[in-house]
Amino acid sequence: MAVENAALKPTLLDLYRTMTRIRTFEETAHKEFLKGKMPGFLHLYSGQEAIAAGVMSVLQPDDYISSHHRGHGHLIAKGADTGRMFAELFGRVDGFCRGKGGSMHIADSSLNILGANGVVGACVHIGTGAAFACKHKHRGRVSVIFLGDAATNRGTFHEALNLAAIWDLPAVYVVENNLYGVANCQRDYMKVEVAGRAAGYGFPGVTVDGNDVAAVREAAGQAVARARAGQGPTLLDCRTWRHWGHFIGDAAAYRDPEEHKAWLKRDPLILAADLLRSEKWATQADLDRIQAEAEEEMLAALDFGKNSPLPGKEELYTHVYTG
Amino acid sequence: MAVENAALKPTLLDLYRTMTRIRTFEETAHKEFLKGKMPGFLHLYSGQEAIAAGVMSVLQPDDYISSHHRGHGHLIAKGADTGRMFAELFGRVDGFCRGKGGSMHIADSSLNILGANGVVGACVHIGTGAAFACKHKHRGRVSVIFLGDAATNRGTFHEALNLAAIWDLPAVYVVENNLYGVANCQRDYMKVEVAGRAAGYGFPGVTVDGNDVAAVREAAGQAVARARAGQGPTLLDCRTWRHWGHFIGDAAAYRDPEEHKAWLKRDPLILAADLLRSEKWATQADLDRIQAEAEEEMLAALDFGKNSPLPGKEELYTHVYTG
Amino acid sequence: MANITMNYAEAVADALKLEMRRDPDVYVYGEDVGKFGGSFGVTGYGVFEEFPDRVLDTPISETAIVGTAVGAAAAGMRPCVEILFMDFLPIAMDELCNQAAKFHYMFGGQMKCPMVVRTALGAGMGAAAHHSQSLEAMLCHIPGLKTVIPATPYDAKGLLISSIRDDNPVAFLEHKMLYSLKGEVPEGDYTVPIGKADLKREGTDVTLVCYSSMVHRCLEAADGLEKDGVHAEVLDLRTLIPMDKDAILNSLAKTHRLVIVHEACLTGGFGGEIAAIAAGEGFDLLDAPIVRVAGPDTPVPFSPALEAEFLVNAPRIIAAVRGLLG
Amino acid sequence: MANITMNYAEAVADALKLEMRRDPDVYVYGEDVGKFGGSFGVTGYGVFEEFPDRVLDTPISETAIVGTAVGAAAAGMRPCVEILFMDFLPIAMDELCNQAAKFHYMFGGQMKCPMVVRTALGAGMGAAAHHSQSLEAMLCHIPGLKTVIPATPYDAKGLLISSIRDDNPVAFLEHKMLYSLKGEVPEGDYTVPIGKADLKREGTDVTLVCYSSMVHRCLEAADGLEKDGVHAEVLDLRTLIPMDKDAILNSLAKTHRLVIVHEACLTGGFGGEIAAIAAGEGFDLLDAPIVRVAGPDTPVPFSPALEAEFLVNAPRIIAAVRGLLG
Ligand SMILES: Cc1ncc(C[n+]2csc(CCOP(=O)(O)OP(=O)(O)O)c2C)c(N)n1
Ligand SMILES: Cc1ncc(C[n+]2csc(CCOP(=O)(O)OP(=O)(O)O)c2C)c(N)n1
Ligand SMILES: [Mg+2]
Ligand SMILES: [Mg+2]
Repeated sequence: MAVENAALKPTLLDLYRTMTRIRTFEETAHKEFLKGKMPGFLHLYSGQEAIAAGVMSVLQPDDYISSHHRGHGHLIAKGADTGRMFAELFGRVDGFCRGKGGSMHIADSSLNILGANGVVGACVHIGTGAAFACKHKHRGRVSVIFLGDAATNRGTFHEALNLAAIWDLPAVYVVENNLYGVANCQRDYMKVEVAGRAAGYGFPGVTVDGNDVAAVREAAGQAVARARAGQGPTLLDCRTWRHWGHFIGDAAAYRDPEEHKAWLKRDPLILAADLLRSEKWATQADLDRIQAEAEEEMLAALDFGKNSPLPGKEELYTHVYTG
Repeated sequence: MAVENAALKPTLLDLYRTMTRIRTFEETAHKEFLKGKMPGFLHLYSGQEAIAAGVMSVLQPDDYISSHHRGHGHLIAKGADTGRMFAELFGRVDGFCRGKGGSMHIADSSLNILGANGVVGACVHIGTGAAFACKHKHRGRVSVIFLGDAATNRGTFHEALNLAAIWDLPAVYVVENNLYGVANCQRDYMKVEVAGRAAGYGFPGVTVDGNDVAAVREAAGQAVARARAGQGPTLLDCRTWRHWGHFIGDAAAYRDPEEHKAWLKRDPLILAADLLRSEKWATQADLDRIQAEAEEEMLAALDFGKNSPLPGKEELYTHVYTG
Repeated sequence: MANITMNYAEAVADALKLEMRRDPDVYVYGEDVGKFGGSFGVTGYGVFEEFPDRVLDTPISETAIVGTAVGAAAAGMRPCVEILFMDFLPIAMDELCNQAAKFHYMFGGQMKCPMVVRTALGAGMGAAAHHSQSLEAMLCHIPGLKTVIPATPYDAKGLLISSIRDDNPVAFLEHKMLYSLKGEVPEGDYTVPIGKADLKREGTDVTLVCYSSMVHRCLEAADGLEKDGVHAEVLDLRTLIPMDKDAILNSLAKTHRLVIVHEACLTGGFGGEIAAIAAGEGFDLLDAPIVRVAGPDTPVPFSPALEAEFLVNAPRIIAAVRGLLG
Repeated sequence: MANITMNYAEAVADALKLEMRRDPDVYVYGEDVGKFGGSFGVTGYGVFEEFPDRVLDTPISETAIVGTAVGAAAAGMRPCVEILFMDFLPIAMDELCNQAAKFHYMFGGQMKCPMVVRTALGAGMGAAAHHSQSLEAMLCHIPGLKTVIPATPYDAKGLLISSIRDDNPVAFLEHKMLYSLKGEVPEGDYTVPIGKADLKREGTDVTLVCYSSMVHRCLEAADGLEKDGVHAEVLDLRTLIPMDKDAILNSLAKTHRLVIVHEACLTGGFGGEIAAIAAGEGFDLLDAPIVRVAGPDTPVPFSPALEAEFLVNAPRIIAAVRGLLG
């Protein structure tokens, strides 16, 4: 992990804290899910934390993000309240979506998060539309779109990136390239590298070590700066690995155990912790405290979420239309 | 126009004949349309003849083609009867589709033509599906997909080309790049050259002078050979120009008159005729005879088409389902 | 407010211009809507001319047109986008039905999608299977979406202004054979409320429930029936979702006979919904079977001979009413 | 032929295997249908194992899955493709409705599209707005397409065999909550005809017309009603297009009362079509208003508390019947 920037020191500790909070949130959710307490599907973000943390660290609060089915990390990194997140995962009324959305539709619009989404590839249009709004209404803001590697095979990807290119929209496409789309490896579903796809639209595609939070921050910083300067979109191909199966319940038997082990050694939290310690920017005690704080936060958050009331039946009928 | 191949001599005359027949068909249709005798919309192929003629000259009769809204040339080049074509354009019962399809859905399935299509970009999937059939059922056959430059912005293009790539399908994508999609120039709707888009899928994209029938034949021959050999798809970006507006009735005021004039000088028929004469492969009298024969054919074809009966009312209800 | 005679396309354009003047967040985009003026000429009535920076041409990317409108709307704009032919709306069905229509609900009221998708439906131009469909029924099954379908220049302008101001996604369906229809339209600002049917003609013997171009066919039929002494009431729904159920039931309370008319194919058409309301809540009002006069269950054929047979016309409506009255 | 007890997913797999053995042109493709065995496990019941070269994984490319099936079918194959969740079928709506459904017609009978699109519909898994819809009504408005929707393992197998052999495109709709439902299924080859409803229970007082998972809710309701001395007839349509109109009218001739039950949202649902037929051709058979028991006009909510309220259950059906019988 090459760190050019001494200014990274305080930032890296913050990023480590964000990543730890995401990881702890996911582990807490995982346990609850396995206890049978959570309805629906959970797609855990564990392993990909450096991407959410690194990208969000270069955004302003009013920048937009759009997310996908594996979206918990994005919310936490952008500052969403974890208690309300748990409430949403449990389908409770204090959830961001009053329990109507669940994990796959989690969103905090007060932070300009345009939502997780159950349709793979839908976020690409949504975030590109937000970039359109940034260009024409909210000058200076940018729109960051998170998507999976497999989502780049959808037609929406093609149409949105082309439109963003010709309109020079302030959009950054962050592909969280965990090499798999459910059970199929990237090489089974595309013959090129994800970064190479940007060439078809005429803007830069950059390959990034997605487990190196500093590298993500660096690449995202450049892409966001380009977008803010009106120079148009960038595609970031962030290589990473999900620690678990596609969703809880999938044992991920289709992956090579050796490859899995190798990736676990490159756990973004381990890499960041190593650097923090080796640069003496943090002691193990500092890191332990961050971990402990995160655990404490998530316990309280879980408690809040679990104990939030279920929505009343009348909630079924509200919010179909506005007003 | 560089001609390496002396064997081109007889072929070029054939290609010239095909192109002349297409041009004459379109001119005949144009006149009839302006007389108010033809219903619906007509998208004339005039100016693009070298593409249909060149590509089809390297196909076997049982190879598949899929076409689009500007599809008359493809039918003629693959050998469809022009009388039945006119009948279709007039909505008559002897038309290939019994008058139910018209210009935008013209097809002769006995020649493995999977039809013109009213939905831009639909042919890309249809032809890719035919390539799937070639791979798994009709070994040795190939599937050629004709599409416009603007159609490459549709999501279907992306999904189909990716699938063809990973499955190594015997598909050849022939983009008839007339630089416009209705009223917008290519540079307004994409920042790259069409040929460059193949890179996003991992197979070759080749730029071709689409008004040079020998060049088209050469490039198509290589692409088809690749496909037949099981080496996967190729994208041909054939630069050309439509002589008329998008459809009859569009004055094409959005195009630069100077550019238009320059392209008219590069009329594919003129280029081929020049070569035939300069190489002394044909005399002007030969060419005149070809023209006269084509005119005679089209007059008879028009006559047949016009005088074919309208379908009976009961035809409205047939062919919704098979059997 | 003075009235001006203008055609349906101009009325649509008039609404666009008024709303774009009033609200800087309204943007128009779609294929060839810019300098070319739109394939049906709508934005050519001065919309692009007045707002060259807010009327934008797009590539042939229907999913992007509708999908980015969702994002732009959620981020505070009010896009009014165009899909040339309604036949191509299925391409963007995910964006319209899974995203736009569900945004407000699935995020628990946090977000809204004030956007309009204008599109042209209907047969009659010899444009065949891919340029002639009436697919409104597909949209009417999607909660969260409103479906507006005006039959006159007056309604087109007033309803489009309402649609643009609405905080929900609206599918605004223009019949391509109506674009040249002229009518009296008030100058300047006025709205026609979404969700209110309009009694285009009063009658006592039978209710013809209809919308879009069929309103005119029903009015012709009502004229014809009048000669036989049959007084047909013509109820133009104007918006399908929300549907003005009360207007239907009130009319049935008068006439006790229902004929539903739409150009779309019979089976699975919106006529079924109207029939179900009448045969449910309105059952006791009915003195006779409900009749649907609709397009046949076929794709739209090219040949003018067949297309004419496909289209519902006044004689068919008259025949259906006569059959009903016995 | 001996019967075997198997679940609905196995029955689907059984049909796939039998047809793939019989006909080398049958190929299966979709997302993760290969080694992974399909997200609902269908191809995992030995289909991939037996035909590893004919059960193919695709990228996330719904338009390509359906669109290439059209081309492959037109070129002589018999693809049976899978779209994981019915909610994603709108992505491929152009390919299914404008291409597959219209190929035979718009080319004047020259081509045919023998293809099946299998997909999973319905709520009940806490999967929220994008993984729970019942969108069958959208398909039933498209002439040229057949829509098949089995409720039992027996019907699933027999109908899928018929669907694969059919020369027309068929949308084959499997309810995700039925996959684990067990039933008796004959070993080997048999067909259930497309277009024939099945009287799942005879009765005299009211007809419950239903399909898919609602068949089971109606049977439960019929059991409950029986205790009150009400004999409900349960008619499982099994295929929506073509619809077995005669079966509905025959039943109404017996019971004179109609309750239509579907899980899909009420408005614009297929219930409207059934109601229109009953209130049209069957008007004189009816002694009471037609009642629809259906999902509310809302997206499917995530929270189990709300999803339970969304879903039609036996008590709601019973209450509707009681209301009707007065
Ligand atoms: C349009 C669509 N098709 C299929 C699915 C089912 N599905 C959910 S996630 C997923 C794989 C996504 O892979 P990728 O984009 O790489 O994201 P990852 O899960 O690896 O984070 C699939 C196929 C879906 N939700 N939406
Ligand atoms: C999906 C779809 N969108 C829009 C249209 C309307 N339309 C017909 S042809 C055309 C332009 C096509 O341009 P291109 O693909 O370059 O082919 P060309 O007409 O130049 O031959 C458009 C926009 C359509 N038929 N289908
Ligand atoms: Mg992935
Ligand atoms: Mg073009």
